[in-house]
Amino acid sequence: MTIDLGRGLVLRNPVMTASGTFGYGEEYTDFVDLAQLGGIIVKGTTLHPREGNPYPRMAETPSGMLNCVGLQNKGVQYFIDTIYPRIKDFDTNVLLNLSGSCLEDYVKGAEMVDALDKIPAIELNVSCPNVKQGGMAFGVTTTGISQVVSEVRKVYHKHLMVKLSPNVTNIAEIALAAEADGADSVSLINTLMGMAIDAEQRKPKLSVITGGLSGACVKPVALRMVWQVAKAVKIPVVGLGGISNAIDAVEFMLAGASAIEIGTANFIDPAVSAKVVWGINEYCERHGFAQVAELTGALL
Amino acid sequence: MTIDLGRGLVLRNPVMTASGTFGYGEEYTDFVDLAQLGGIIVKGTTLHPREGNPYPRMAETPSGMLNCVGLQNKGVQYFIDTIYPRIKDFDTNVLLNLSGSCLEDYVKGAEMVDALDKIPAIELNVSCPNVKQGGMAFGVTTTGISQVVSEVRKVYHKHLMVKLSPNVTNIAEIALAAEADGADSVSLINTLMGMAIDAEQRKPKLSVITGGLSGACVKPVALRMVWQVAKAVKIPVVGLGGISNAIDAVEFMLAGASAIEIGTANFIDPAVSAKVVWGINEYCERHGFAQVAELTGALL
Amino acid sequence: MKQIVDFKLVGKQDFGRSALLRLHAECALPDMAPGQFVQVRVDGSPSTYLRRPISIHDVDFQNHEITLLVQQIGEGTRHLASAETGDIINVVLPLGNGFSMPEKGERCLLVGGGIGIAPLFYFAKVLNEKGIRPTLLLGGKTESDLLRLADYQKLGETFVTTEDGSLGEKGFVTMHSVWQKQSFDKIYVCGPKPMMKAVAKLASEKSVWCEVSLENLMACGLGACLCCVEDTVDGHVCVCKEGPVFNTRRLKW
Amino acid sequence: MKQIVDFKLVGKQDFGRSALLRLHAECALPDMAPGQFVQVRVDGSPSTYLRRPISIHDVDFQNHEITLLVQQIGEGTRHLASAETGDIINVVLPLGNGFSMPEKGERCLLVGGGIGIAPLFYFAKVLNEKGIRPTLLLGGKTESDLLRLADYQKLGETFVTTEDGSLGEKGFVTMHSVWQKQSFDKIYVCGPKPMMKAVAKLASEKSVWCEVSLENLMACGLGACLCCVEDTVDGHVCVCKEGPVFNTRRLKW
Ligand SMILES: Cc1cc2nc3c(=O)[nH]c(=O)nc-3n(C[C@H](O)[C@H](O)[C@H](O)COP(=O)(O)OP(=O)(O)OC[C@H]3O[C@@H](n4cnc5c(N)ncnc54)[C@H](O)[C@@H]3O)c2cc1C
Ligand SMILES: Cc1cc2nc3c(=O)[nH]c(=O)nc-3n(C[C@H](O)[C@H](O)[C@H](O)COP(=O)(O)OP(=O)(O)OC[C@H]3O[C@@H](n4cnc5c(N)ncnc54)[C@H](O)[C@@H]3O)c2cc1C
Ligand SMILES: Cc1cc2nc3c(=O)[nH]c(=O)nc-3n(C[C@H](O)[C@H](O)[C@H](O)COP(=O)(O)O)c2cc1C
Ligand SMILES: Cc1cc2nc3c(=O)[nH]c(=O)nc-3n(C[C@H](O)[C@H](O)[C@H](O)COP(=O)(O)O)c2cc1C
Ligand code: FES
Ligand code: FES
Repeated sequence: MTIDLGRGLVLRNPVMTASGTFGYGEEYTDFVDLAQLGGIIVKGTTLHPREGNPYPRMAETPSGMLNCVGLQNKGVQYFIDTIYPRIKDFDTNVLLNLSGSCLEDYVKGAEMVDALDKIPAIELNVSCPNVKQGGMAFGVTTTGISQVVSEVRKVYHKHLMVKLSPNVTNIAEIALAAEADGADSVSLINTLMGMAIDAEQRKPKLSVITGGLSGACVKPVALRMVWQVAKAVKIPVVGLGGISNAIDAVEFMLAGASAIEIGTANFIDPAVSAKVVWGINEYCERHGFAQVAELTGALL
Repeated sequence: MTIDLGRGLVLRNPVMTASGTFGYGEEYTDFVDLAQLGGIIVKGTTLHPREGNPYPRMAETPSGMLNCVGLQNKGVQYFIDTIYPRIKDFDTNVLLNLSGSCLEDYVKGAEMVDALDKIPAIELNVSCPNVKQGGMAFGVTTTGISQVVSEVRKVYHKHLMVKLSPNVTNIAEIALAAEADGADSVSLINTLMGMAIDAEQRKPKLSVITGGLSGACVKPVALRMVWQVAKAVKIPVVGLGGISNAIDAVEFMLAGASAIEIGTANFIDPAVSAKVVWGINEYCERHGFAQVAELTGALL
Repeated sequence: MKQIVDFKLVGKQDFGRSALLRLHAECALPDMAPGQFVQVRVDGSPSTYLRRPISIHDVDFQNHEITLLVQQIGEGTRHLASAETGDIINVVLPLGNGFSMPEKGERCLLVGGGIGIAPLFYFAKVLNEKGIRPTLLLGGKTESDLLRLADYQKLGETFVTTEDGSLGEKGFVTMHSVWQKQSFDKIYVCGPKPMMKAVAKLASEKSVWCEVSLENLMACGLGACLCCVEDTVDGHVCVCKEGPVFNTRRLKW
Repeated sequence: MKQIVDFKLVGKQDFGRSALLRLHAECALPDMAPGQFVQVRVDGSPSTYLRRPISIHDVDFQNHEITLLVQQIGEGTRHLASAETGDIINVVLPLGNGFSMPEKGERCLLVGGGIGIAPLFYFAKVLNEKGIRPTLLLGGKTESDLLRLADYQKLGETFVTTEDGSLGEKGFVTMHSVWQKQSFDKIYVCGPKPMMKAVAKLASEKSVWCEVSLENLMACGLGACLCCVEDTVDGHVCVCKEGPVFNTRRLKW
């Protein structure tokens, strides 16, 4: 089932877990043997520690949820000192999701992560809708994305995956800019910006009013964007957004994804990621695909 | 419960039915007394007849559906000759949803509709994602929207409501452009562009691959956009997207909508529109609002 | 007049993959013609957001009952087939246009394939009431697909094909010997599209009038959304409103 | 070790707005401490997309059973409370950290408000097993809110307040006369946030050690999503992982 995403990032199978939904992997070891996964992408990390947004940070929506965690994390240095030693020997690819509020933070953070032997790739989060000076500013224009990708590229020598925002008019254009400026792959989608109101209280349900929508409800949008981006770029595309089972995962691969990530579904079934690995295998056998990689773009 | 949207468009109550989901109203008279509604917005109409896209045109999704009807309609002249006489005496506001593939078609269509006494308003559809040279091209840039709104404004003298596409980076910017160029109100959202794949057949579920997502699943995105636009513009905002009951409708009004439209929910409960009218009333009584219009923007 | 009715499930017969549901309403039912269908609300599950179109299998106006014959295809029909007596099932009905009524004396063949036999039951019953005894030709993959066969047989001479030969003649309905032995004035078909197309072709070769009942994917069921269209000589028309029954001459098959 | 377990509902007691659910598992249950909770999958309905956190009300390790006390608040708890014997209920457990165990001889007061009494039952039971007989102070709006009162009374001296005075002393738990008459070494509280804050304030005035069990909105329940945070002296911490039980000194109340 091996998937080679380029520049040294080789996955045992196409299934990874999405940043912000799988902690540092440790939270799920009772449910999933991490060695069965293609990779895990750890929490969104920023150069400096962040307390994130106030509570309440989530609201349930039809077939999905909103969150406004706001990148709570203890910063890159804490990650290196405290978390990295605990998780570096996981028998799977551990990717760091790197976020920032200014160009310098991205560059400095990427430089520090470059030195970590056991982190084969950064997923560059230029698409977080939940922080004011959040990366999303970079992720919604071609000039913004070019800037951050080209600067990070200069200091980061391993696999650079750029995570795209769906809150844009033309996502293929943004993906092309990332590709042109040195991304090794793109992952999409991050959350759709949404809002929820408690009509009885006449108040927004989230502390900062808007948040990011994820879960099954966003799947049709995510699938469309993966299809559009995969047609446009030559680098591998990692698909995510609402994947809840193996058939969903296969759909993303048929639409052009080389690998996939599972996010919110981990909350509903903490063992889902391993089940998706088995299910993709089963699908390949049933449909006569010798290699999982053959699924990519195999729409008839 | 009266709602005055300006330039002669006065609604008995804030509830309208969304274009493309309520036919010409006639399809629902067994279930709803149209006189109980603030208005109905009839099918997307274009200057020239359109056969629409091939079958299949719809796919169910988690808490929603995709459609790619593609503006099937018999053209403005047919509407004037055949349909208008049948529906002009409905005891409610009948709005025409006007679409086009080029500027001239919009202008010509609006001119013809201007002459129809009993049509108090056009909802200008610059946001249909399901036709190749569809209006969406106009709806996703400020220059596009300025062009079509200002040209139509020259020939159309009644209430001009502009229906916005959610498939954009910054919807407030588009709304501001529409306002600046003469829109009397904006309605949002049209469908989110999405896609569905049948993994077993390895084929897209829709004939033209992508389609428009609607239904409960899009509500969080729609609500956020209504909130953003209502903060930005001074003209009334008409909110829609996933409204399934009175509480949903109230949420849109609290977020800043002056009126609302009900779309896909009509398919699930053909009587839902009238129920929403009662439910909004009930909410107003329970919360001590003397006028429904007071709900608009009444977030605490 | 179309209505939204809360029915109570009062009787159920299981046939493995299919189930016969007898639904009772408090109030009198509106007129319903054979070939018309209903839209059933399944429940609030995310994958059954829309209603499901199901043919009217039988009606008992006196007792305010309709009967549906449902085959498990996906989540919605699975849910329906596993409803329990006493459950409330919300239904919009009646929808679409039924089969054209033949003239007295016309020889009618009703061809059903798989779950497509569902609307033919009520149709055959009404034909009998009108003094017309139809011939039935029912096909399935295997014996167990021929649901309620004894009941159909009461309504007219009934021929059967199965693909595996487990019952009746082996093969498809179009291969049945009745086509050689008898001739008909009107043919009515409901079943999988390839089967309907094959019968339509046969009918057209024999220059026999033929109606088919289509099962296009639907959202509203009311002619409002334009999702269920079939390509016809008049362009795209709504199967839910102008059909589901169409004369084959109108179709671009 | 955390597990995902399919339980079968084997016993149910209805208390109007609440229900007591007795759930049986095929396999032996993992260790569970009083104050820990479980995440229950409700069903595939769109408005119960996420699991629901529910306290462990009681455990019977020998018979592989847990008991949940569920109050109907919205769709999810309504669905749970209307589950029927034989239904399968999927549960992730055990989650979070329980109450700190007191030393022998310490005088413990367990304060519960509304459905917040749920975790105190298992806690009181374990305390009794350890030879500590706690005092219980349970509050409700009205008499019928005091569920299983006789069972609680068996586990320790039990005082009651109701807002309408229909049972015990009238008013809030913080107004009960026991506060004047007795003193305690440790206070444990679970209930609505305003009530917990009031008790915490009282405890702090009396300089008594106090733990509260929070019910922040949760998504994962595993410490992975950071949605359920409470503001503490150590910053935002996850209630599901570092709580739900917190010493009030740690909270920024
Ligand atoms: C007018 C009409 C009358 C019908 N009468 C009956 C009846 O009497 N009894 C009965 O059992 N069924 C009948 N059907 C078919 C029935 O509506 C579908 O089987 C049902 O909607 C499937 O829903 P589901 O949730 O079980 O499957 P889904 O999960 O919705 O679908 C499962 C799979 O089947 C495919 N599928 C579903 N419906 C159709 C369709 N109509 N055409 C082609 N592929 C489809 C889907 O694309 C999907 O791949 C009728 C359909 C129509 C339009
Ligand atoms: C650790 C923990 C233990 C719990 N133990 C129990 C228990 O033993 N028994 C029990 O009945 N309940 C318990 N709860 C509360 C229970 O989880 C909620 O009542 C339930 O999730 C509501 O789901 P619902 O679908 O019924 O309501 P929803 O439809 O989700 O919500 C209905 C309304 O209640 C509000 N609401 C829901 N949950 C909460 C909350 N936790 N805090 C504030 N407002 C809320 C919602 O915002 C909404 O306005 C516990 C919660 C936690 C976090
Ligand atoms: C609670 C939560 C926290 C998230 N945190 C991050 C994050 O830190 N960095 C990031 O790039 N994406 C984050 N995401 C987005 C997910 O990684 C993913 O892109 C999105 O949820 C869509 O996938 P899904 O529908 O499978 O969840 C978060 C999502 C959720 C639900
Ligand atoms: C089947 C279908 C057809 C539609 N046709 C039109 C149309 O012709 N013109 C238009 O402006 N919007 C059209 N829409 C979009 C709806 O009017 C509405 O903007 C959208 O569905 C979101 O609202 P909802 O979630 O309440 O359905 C259509 C939607 C559906 C589902
Ligand atoms: S299903 Fe909507 S028009 Fe036929
Ligand atoms: S609920 Fe996810 S961290 Fe607590």
